[in-house]
Amino acid sequence: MPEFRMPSLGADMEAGILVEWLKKPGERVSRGDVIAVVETQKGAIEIEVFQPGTIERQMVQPGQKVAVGAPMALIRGEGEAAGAAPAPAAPAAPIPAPPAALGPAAGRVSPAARRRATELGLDLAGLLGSGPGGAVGLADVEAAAARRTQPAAAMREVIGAAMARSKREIPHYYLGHTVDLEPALLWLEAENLKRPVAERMLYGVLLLKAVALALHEYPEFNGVWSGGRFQPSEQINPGVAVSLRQGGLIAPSINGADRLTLPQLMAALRDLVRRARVGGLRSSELSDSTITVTSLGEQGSESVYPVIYPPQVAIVGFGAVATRPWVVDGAIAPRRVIVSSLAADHRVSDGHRGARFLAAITARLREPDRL
Amino acid sequence: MAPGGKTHLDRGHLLFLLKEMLRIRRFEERCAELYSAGKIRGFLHLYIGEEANAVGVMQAIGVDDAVVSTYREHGHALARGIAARALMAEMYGKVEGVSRGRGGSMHVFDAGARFYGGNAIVGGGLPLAVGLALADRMRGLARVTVCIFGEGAAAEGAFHESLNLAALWKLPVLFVCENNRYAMGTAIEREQSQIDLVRHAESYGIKSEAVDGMDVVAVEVAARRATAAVRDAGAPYFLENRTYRFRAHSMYDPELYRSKAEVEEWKQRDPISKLDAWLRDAGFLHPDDLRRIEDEIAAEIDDAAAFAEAGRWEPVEDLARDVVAPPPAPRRDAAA
Amino acid sequence: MSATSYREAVRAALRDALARDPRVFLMGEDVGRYGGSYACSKGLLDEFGPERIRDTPLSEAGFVGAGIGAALGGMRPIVEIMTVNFSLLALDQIVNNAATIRHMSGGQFNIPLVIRMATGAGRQLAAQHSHSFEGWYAHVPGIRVVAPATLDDARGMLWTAIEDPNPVVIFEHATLYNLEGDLPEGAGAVDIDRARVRRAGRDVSLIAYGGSLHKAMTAADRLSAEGVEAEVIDLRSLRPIDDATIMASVRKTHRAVVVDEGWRTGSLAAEVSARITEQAFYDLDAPVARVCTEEVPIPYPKHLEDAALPQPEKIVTSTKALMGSHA
Amino acid sequence: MTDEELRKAVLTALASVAPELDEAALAPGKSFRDQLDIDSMDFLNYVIALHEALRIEIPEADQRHLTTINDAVAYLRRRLSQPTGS
Repeated sequence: MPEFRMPSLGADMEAGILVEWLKKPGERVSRGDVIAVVETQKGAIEIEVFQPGTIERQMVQPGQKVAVGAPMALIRGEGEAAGAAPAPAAPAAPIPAPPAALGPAAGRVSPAARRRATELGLDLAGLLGSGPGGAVGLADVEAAAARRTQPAAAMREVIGAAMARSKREIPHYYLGHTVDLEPALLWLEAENLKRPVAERMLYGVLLLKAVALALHEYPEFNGVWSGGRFQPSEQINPGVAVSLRQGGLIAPSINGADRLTLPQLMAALRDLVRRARVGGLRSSELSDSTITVTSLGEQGSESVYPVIYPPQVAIVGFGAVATRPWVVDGAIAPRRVIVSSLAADHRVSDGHRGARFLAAITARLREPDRL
Repeated sequence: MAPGGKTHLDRGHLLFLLKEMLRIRRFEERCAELYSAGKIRGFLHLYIGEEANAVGVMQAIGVDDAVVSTYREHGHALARGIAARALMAEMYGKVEGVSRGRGGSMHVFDAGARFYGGNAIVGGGLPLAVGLALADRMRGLARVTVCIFGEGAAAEGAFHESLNLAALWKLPVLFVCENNRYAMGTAIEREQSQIDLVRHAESYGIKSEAVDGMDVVAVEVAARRATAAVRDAGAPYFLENRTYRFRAHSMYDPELYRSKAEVEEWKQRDPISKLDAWLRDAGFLHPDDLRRIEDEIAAEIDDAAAFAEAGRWEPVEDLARDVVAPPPAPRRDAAA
Repeated sequence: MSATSYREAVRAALRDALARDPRVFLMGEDVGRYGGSYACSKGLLDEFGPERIRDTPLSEAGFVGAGIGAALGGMRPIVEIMTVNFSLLALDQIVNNAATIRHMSGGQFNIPLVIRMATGAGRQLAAQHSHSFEGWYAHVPGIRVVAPATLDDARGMLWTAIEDPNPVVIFEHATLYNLEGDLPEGAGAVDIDRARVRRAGRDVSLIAYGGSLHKAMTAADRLSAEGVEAEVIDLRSLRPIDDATIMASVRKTHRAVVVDEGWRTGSLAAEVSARITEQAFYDLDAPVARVCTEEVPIPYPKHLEDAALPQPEKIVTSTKALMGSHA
Repeated sequence: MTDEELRKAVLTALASVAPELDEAALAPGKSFRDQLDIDSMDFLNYVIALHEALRIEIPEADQRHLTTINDAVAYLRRRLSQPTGS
């Protein structure tokens, strides 16, 4: 009988703490159903099941810390007989011990930490310990409390770990390209005039769509480095770097962005940004990205030199829209331009292909009505 | 009667000695009864048979002198003048006891009587006596410290250390070894290579003599001689009082270590019977006198028992009282 | 201020006490002609004479008991036992007499006696001359036990102890006699009740006394270099133990390492640790750690003796283990 | 609607994108885009929130009138006093 296992929700995730089950034993689940909520360093994340069937038995209880890959539930497939699992006494079976890999101190909390958590009304279940032997200590509680009001602290650790790994392992190369955005912006302004306020679009959507479409021609930038080799992705799932109000950033993906219309993409982006900022992202949205798009133009930076988010192999950046003298049809004219940039993994591609990929994005932006 | 000096064997004094010994005997007999009734608990070491020693020795010292005794000290305390009431209340463990009930039978202390225990570690009192005498010497006080212990103590290191110190420093200590022949259940022949204990003391250069501890007059005479010598020479003196206890080491023991015949033989030398007979023979004691003495003693002991019975128990809240004395005055803080 | 040593501070305290109170006298083995086994009383015989600087035979039970008797008799004796190792021969007098007489006499008699003794290991004196039995004495109600670890305390604790109506046992760690430093000209009596914060810190409380204090201070310096700020508490008084100072520190740092030259089992460190768990459990962020002497009679070779005793490195290691991933 | 009610509406719309907003610390005459680190997505959501709360259409060209509390109150007062264009 297939097991539902703790998914890996990020390259640096080792374990998660089950917050709650959203499906009960006996309930039918379809592929993509949210089955549980798991607390990670990034926050509470809904995790999906990819195995259609009926939940036969839950193997971990809320509050328990579960290592990535450890079984969490048994799911009886279609047509599979109930009770096929070799566990007739399952309901009476004791709660399985946490995986040994978590060490003897897993679940231990110092007295001071326990008291402080009570004072702060903090749930200890979600905490990872940094005290002696991995016990949860006062500092862990204080940090968690600070994260609650300022999630940046934990996220900073996660970002730091991922970026350090990226810089350590991925041989980056960088390219930049200035794009005449005037046609696209004019088209967008005209379009927005026709649209009620709730349906207006931001130019970022055009950029995102242009990247997604360009990837059709340059698949070596869309996929993940895994098992010592590049694994291209059929789906085009650009992750969108969203800065969080309290600091930090998260890059949830918009799956199949190349197949969405601009209004659909805008709606998806709005929804994603909102959920990223209030919490409530789905696990697949954090782990499915095949490339990342980042834009720092709002802050006025002209160009971005981004760092690839492993295990992806490329990231496209956009700077600020700036009005510059530009030669149009042999004459100098003021035009709104934007600098696009690419950081890509040299193990997978070369600058030559990278430059052509950027040029393809530029070409798409010249014809906004075809986006 | 004045301390030290000669013994005046007039009728009044002899009747007094008799009465003192009888007081101790009757007091302890009552103690045994009260112990059996559960009123007195803990260890109770009776002095019955040895009364001549306490009574005789106490005649030789004055109120300024000090007494350091052992856990078999009821006789010493009574003969020293500690009230039967306060002593009995101590046996009961009542607040009115001479040691506020904190000591019980084995730990009678009385500042007014300069009575320094009631020391229940065999040999433990000897160094204290040396120190008390040292203090007197350093303070220029012409006082004697009487240190009473049993022959069992003579096997302890503290005995030898103390005799050596007292002799070395010429301290005014009268060591009185009440040799009742048994260190608990071990006969002196089985625990001493030299059973003539006087010779131990003499080896330290201490003037020493043995005396019949079953004869109150002999003890008094010897004790007066000894204290006079201590005062004159400013040096210790050692008396070995050869005596016998008629009862068990503590309240009850099977007495496997000695024969009934031996006990009976010693009882023939009961110091009270002996003095009683002598006084009758001499025409000093009329049967009415003895009845009157017994009546007075019985009344005193009844009164003591009633007093103890009516006494108060220390409130448990005062448990930690008198563990340490409060410091004298606020101290300067080192950090200041 | 003037430069002096721990030994000289002890001597100054003795001289001061002898000069101030005619009831005070010093008694012990080789305190007079020899000048004291650790030379603390050197010169005092000439100054105060043989009555008040009194050499004794090797009779620990005898002269300690005599000290108790003299205290009962109105004097203020200072009894020097050469070392804690020999104090075992006087243990009966200290425990059964000095500690009990006030209580079992119903408060009638005080024993204003001071007993001084050298303690501790660290000088390759092997198993019979390297004991640390401070904890044994601190176990006993009815006596006070102090451990001067600094020049100030060596100078100032004695007079306060003499004024105290109770028996006070002063432990002088033998490795401290050569400790040098400055002492204010007017240095005098100090309290013998309270612990003292010798170094302030926020991350962990190192609780030590006597000779171990200096090891704890060294460890604190090393920890500081690694970013861990240790607070060092000098217990000073081993009975009574100043709970308030200890708990205030632990409530601040949330971690404690107790350093004690006694053996771990049944040690004074065990007592301090137990008090912390009794009184500050909910403030603890890590288990209380102890750095004690290994459970072995102290061996003669230096490397083995060093290995047996608490050392700054061991204190550092134990402390870092408590810090988890914060150190 | 009174100016105070309008001000409340603006702040409520703003709080929907910047929940940590501290009214006291906000300068009413200065652009809150910088003060609150509002990006274009936030701003769009803020405008949509105003639109939904007050049921008025806000042309894109008018969005520049909504970047300070004072401007926004003035703009909305104007807009609400006109007959709606829709």
